[in-house]
Amino acid sequence: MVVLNTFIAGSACILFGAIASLTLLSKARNYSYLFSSVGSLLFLAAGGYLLYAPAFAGAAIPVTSNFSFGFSFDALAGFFVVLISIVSLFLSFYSVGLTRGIRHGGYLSFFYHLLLLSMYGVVLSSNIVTFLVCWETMAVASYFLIVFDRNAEAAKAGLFTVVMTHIGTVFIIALFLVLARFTGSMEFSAMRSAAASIPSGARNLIFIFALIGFGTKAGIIPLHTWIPRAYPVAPSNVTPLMSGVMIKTAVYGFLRICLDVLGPGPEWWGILVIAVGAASAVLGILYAVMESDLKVFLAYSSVENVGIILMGIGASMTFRNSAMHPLASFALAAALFHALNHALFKSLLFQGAGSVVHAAGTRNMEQLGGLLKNMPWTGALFLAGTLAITALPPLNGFVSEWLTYQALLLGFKSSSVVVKIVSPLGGAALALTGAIVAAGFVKTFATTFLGMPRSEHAIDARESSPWMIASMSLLAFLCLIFGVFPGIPLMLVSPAVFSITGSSLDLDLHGSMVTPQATASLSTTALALSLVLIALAAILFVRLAGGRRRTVIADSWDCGIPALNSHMQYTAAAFTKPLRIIYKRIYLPNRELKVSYIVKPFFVRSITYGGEITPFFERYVYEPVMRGMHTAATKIKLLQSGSLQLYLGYILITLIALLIFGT
Amino acid sequence: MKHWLETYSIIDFISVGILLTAVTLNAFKSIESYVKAYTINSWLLAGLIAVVGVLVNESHLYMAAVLTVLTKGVLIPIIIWRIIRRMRVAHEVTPYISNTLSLAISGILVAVVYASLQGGIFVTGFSRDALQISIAVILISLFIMITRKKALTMVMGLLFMENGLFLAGFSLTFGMPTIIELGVLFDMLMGVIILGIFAVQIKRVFASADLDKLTVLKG
Amino acid sequence: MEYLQLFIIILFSPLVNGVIKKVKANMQGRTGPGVLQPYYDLLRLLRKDMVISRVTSWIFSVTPYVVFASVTAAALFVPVLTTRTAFGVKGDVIALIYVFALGRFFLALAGLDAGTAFGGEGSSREMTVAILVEPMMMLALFTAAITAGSTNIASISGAHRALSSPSHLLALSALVIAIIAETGRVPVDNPDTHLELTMIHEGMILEYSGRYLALMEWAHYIKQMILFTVVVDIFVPVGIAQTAGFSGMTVPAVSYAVKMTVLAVLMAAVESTRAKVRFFQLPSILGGAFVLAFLALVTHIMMGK
Amino acid sequence: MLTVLLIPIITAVLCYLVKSPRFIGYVSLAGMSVLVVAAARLIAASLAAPVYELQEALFMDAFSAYVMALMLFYSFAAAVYSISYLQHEFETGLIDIRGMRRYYGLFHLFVFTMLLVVAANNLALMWIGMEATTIVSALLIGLGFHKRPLAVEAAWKYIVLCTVGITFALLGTFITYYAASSVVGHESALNWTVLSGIAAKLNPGTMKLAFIFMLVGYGTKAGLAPVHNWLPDAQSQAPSPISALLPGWTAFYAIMRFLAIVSPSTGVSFTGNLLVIFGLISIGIAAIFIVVQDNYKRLLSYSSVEHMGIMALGVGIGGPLGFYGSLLHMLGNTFAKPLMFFTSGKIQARFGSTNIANVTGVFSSMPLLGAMTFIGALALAGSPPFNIFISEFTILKAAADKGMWLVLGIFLFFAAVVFYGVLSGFGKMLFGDPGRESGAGSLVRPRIPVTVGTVLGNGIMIAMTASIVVMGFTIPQFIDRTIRACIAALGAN
Repeated sequence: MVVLNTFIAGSACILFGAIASLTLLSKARNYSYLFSSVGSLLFLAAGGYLLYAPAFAGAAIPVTSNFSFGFSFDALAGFFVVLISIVSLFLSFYSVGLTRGIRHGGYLSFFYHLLLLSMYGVVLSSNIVTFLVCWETMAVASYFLIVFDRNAEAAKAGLFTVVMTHIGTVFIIALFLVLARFTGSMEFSAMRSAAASIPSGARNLIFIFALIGFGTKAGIIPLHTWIPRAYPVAPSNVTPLMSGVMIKTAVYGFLRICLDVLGPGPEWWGILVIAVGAASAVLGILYAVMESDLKVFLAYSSVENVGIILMGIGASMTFRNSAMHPLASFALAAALFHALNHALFKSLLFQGAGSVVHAAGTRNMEQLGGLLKNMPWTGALFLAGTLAITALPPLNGFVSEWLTYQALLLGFKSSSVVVKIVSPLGGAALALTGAIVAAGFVKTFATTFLGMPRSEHAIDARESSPWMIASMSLLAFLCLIFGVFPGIPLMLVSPAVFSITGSSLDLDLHGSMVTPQATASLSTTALALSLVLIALAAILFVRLAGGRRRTVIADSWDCGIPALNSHMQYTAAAFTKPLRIIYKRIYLPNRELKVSYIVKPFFVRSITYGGEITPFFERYVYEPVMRGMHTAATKIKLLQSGSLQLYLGYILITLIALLIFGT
Repeated sequence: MKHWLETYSIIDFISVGILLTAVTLNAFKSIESYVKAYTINSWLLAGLIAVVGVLVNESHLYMAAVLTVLTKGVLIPIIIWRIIRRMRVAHEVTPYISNTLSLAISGILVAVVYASLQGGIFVTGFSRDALQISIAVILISLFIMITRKKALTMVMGLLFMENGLFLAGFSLTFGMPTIIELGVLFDMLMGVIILGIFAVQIKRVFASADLDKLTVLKG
Repeated sequence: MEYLQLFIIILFSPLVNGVIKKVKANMQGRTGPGVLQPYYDLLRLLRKDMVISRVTSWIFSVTPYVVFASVTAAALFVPVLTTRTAFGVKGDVIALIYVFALGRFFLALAGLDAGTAFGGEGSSREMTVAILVEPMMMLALFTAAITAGSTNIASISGAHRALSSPSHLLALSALVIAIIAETGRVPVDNPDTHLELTMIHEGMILEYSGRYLALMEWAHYIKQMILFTVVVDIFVPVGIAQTAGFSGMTVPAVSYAVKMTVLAVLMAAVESTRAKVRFFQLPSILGGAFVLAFLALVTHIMMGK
Repeated sequence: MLTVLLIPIITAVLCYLVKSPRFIGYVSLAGMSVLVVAAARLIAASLAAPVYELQEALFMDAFSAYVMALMLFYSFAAAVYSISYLQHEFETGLIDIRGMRRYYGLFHLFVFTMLLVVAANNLALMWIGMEATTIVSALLIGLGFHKRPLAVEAAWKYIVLCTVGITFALLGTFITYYAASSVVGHESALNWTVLSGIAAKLNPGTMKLAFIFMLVGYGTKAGLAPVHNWLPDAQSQAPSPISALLPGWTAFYAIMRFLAIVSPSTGVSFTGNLLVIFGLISIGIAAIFIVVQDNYKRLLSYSSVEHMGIMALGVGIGGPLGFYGSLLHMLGNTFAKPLMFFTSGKIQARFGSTNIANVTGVFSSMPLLGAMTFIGALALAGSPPFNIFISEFTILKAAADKGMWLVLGIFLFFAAVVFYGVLSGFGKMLFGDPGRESGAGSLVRPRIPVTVGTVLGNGIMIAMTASIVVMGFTIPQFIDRTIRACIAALGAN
């Protein structure tokens, strides 16, 4: 079994990396990441092979006589292995550059490797115990990584994250147990064959629990609250892994349980998933756009992208319910493709953001600006990521979002009126999302990289190391390739889709993509080519028609006030002010204006403006629950009042109760 | 003699006596009267053991009776007296609730025990009520411990509980193998001594024998 | 013929704008410049020197080309006279909107690149308007697409002839409002003003001059014409040819010219009879349009056509 | 078996005779090592076949062997850890040589009493051992009265509550004896070996009564809520090595033994339901107190209550899977809980406080200790990939297989609450800014002199941590076999 051995060799490489991170000289610890790059390469090769090889299971390693660890290898797992590997491959280069000379670098590298290995474990596990162990290892490793910066904010964020995701895990455990009870097995493969025997109530319960459990990890609204806390404080070489890959393992889990094991479900499953996806996409990006923290912004944007992925999955579920399998395959392909794309461009963006934070020492965009001059490469590559995530043609994000639109639109083929109305509305939500994403990324890129530097931080920033630029360049290159030649990524997607729906992906790729039943066609290759040619033609035309002309470099137009400075620039907060006003029902903004006068009311000394939006779910859902819990617990604490007599009383009462009810 | 004992169900009489001495604790106000009641209670218990010995004709029970008298009837009361003197405590036992209520609840406890042990339990031996009475004694002693403030009343309550326990042990099963009985007795003696030591320590460390002060550890 | 469609749009788009301006002037009782004035303007700008702010980066210089290329590329898959498209470029309404978004994205970046408040203001408002318009436009187009069973513009125009149902009327109304907003016309934006506090599109291109400005303006004309074309393609596809080649193009050409003129007059009428509204009243207008589009969809599904 | 029981007594005497504060710890360790070696053979023998001694007064089968092995493990670990712990106490003047002699003497007596409990065949003998553990450990808790008044309070509550509890257990024993003697006569009617043979013939009504008293009695000693109240006080005030030995497995061992005798006559559902109820109450109460706990030692002891509850729950759910889970849980706790008390002892020594708010940044100032503490905390919180998760999952699976969804839901809910509570407590201590909030002196790494004692102490802690991690992935074959042998011995197949 060459494949199996490749997997083992890959895992061994990553393990070596973990060991090396603790044993290498502290100056050379950043090179321990190279182990993970070799490991990722091996995993990439083996994962790619899995896509086109028959599924097989590895040997089970007994934990106790009741459970065993086991790994199984099929196309769905293969796809996610490839997804993880691509990101981690490049990320390991990035990490080499980023973590040079960093304090506690060994610790960082160790848990990085552990996180990576556990993610591979999750997607390859063949039974529920293995899955849970890998799943929680992943959570624990990410906890250690989040608290890497030794400060109270990180500690809080770490705790919040690990608790939130653990609550999700509790739901996963519950659904696994229900599954195991009714199928009589703990192996996913056996569960799949026995899935028909599960009563419908239990099926619904499993579905809901899966949505909550995996949704917590994926960050669907309103279970997303940990994401904007955890990502910003995690080290910059970890955030890409968490955002690009870790939340995809949640998507994997959901697919494995709800689509693979359970199979087709009632209509409302798909509709609910579309609705949840749409809500996550719109609200996620609405919250993102208000952020002036570079990493928090990207974190919320992950929430949004998970929403888009879920919309595709939901569409696939509705099609499967009405036995329209080719359409189900198509919608699922859109979702998986978007998952892959998101992994690419989001890790590119987080790497770029990491480089900026590394160079400038602040995450606050309001203190950045003009970085494109100091960090030309990082800036250009960040722009590439920005274009991809904004789904602008001809990059990869556009293709997968286009497919998602088509998948949603194909909902009109459904026989159900609800699906017919919900699907196009999902499409409208996607359009809304796309427009807000554009606004958000214009704001972020422009505030960070364009205009004048807003603080010393931005003035002093310097270009990142070649390792980091190399990693980002490769990712940006892939974003472009996957967009211009979508046939390549779809080759990775289609076997995974087939393994779930059992119906091959009906997507004509000759010359242009044609959706099932020829409802639409798109050729990004030709589009890209024509964009380039037209631009060239325009340059040529302008030269010919205008002749050679002078270009004068001067100050920006300043309305006659001399010395335009960086304080007069449009800020990120100002940029999104219209949205804050338009969507005030959602943001519930608080506005604070302090004016101090020299001579009231004519001469103003200073104006301080503070505006913040209300984090709705935290304020009105999480905090009351937590407060209630603490209040109740504090009241119950009186039971242990310190009085020995009271304790003796408990014994007496217990005994009497047992005597009365027990005998 | 055996016949006489059986005819007049002397065991029942003695066990009811034990119950009554336990119930009277509810009415007593001073720690000295507790010790006195305990002494009577222990002698009654020893008597009961002796009676059982006669009935089943087991010689080791006589020894058990003698041991009981020696430890519970003589040794422990002496130890307690000494502790009382060393601690120089106020003699009131300062209950949390009034004596009347205390008595009433004790009555309820006895009723609960009788009610819950009605069905299902097949009682043989010389007394139909020995088990019920012993459980009642144990619960009443526990109740005394709960409602009195002083450290020493705790010790007294525990001692009464043990007597109730022995009542059950001897009236139901006519005692255990001697070595076991010795072990149990020894253990209990040790326990009481150590409790006494702690009671003295509490008085010394907290400058009070009231258990109200011992509520620092909580939550 | 299909190869020529691109050039029809590129070449005639300034003319459409000229017509609108002329009609508007007439309606307002002015003589106004000639319909060819936009061509003169472009030519004049191309021949001027440029002044570029020292704050700007390469984004500023790239943007005019990106904007021009993106809108022009869209012209490749929009049927003008015939439903055949050139060079194998395939795209649909969704691609169209996203290709436009590419241009808008760079435009907004360029607006912020010079570090002035006006550019930022323009970018901010432009993106906000896009947020309000895009879902509504998408929903309106979906209604048409569902009727035709396709999102390809050519298929939609091939599938049905003229306004055939109430849902289409609703969708059309929504789409017209969307186009007013997209092309930056009253009541959403005023293309003729440079008053700081009200401008949107002009704010973003405030720093541009010379050939860059020429490209920007031209791109804007092209975008406007493409949007007009899409409307007539989808809702009044009368006279459009289904074949390639030059034979039989007279009818399509004439009908197209008529349709363009009518739309231009309509635009001018709207602009002349409406006042520009306050920016924060836009959500209610565009929200109303969204409701129209939604009604269109529901009507379509409920009525089955 | 008698030799094994004698060794700790001899060690206790030897320790009491040693006058040097430097060597006394090693004498104790030597005695402990001899004990472990001697007991290892006994344990191996009893795993193969039941061993009897002293006219069947002493008896060991697989289950006793298993529990004895676990007890020896944590006692050994505590003996090792005590060396450095007491050295530190001695150097800081918290204890004198008299106190040390008393400590080690009592420590080994404590070990003896624990071993007596598992080696006894006779119920009453076992009870004697149990009462003796209470007395000895109360003295260990209250050691050094003058300097620690709170220890007196804790010891007092401990001894009163446990004595009361254990009195009920004796009543239960009497009732059992009564029920058995009516079947087999008075001879040897108190021996496990006899009782388990006639278990099905006993009067169910009587046995129900016996079980109730037994459960309340030994439940008090084991720390099952709602009669657990002594445990947080005692464990937070006792010296750390002693906290690690409390409440130990003695009482739970007794409950398991009784279960095997009672359930054949009363039916599994009676005993099972009672244990499930006790288990759930324990888990729930512990979870609530963990969430609002501001003292980390108390937090740990509530975690003990929780884990006792989980074990009771597993046994209550029953079936081979439930028993397996509980027994495995016992093993997991044998490593995790003492480890946590050891590390928190070190943290306490360093920060001089058991208040969570006064401790911060442990991970930065003491990385190794921080790592071990956190692994222990995660294990106690029931998180994979650590050993306790495996056993908890086994119990959950047992519940699911029996369709006990309500039980499952309550357990999962409170387990999540516990997870939150434990991690929020220890997260605050371990991570975050070192030094800034913890007052003077903590920024500087304390100069702890490296002695043999500290090396040994750290060594045993590392070994325990390693076991926690390794057994999160695989349980060694022999342990698996042993547990299954235990299940067979308890008749739960």
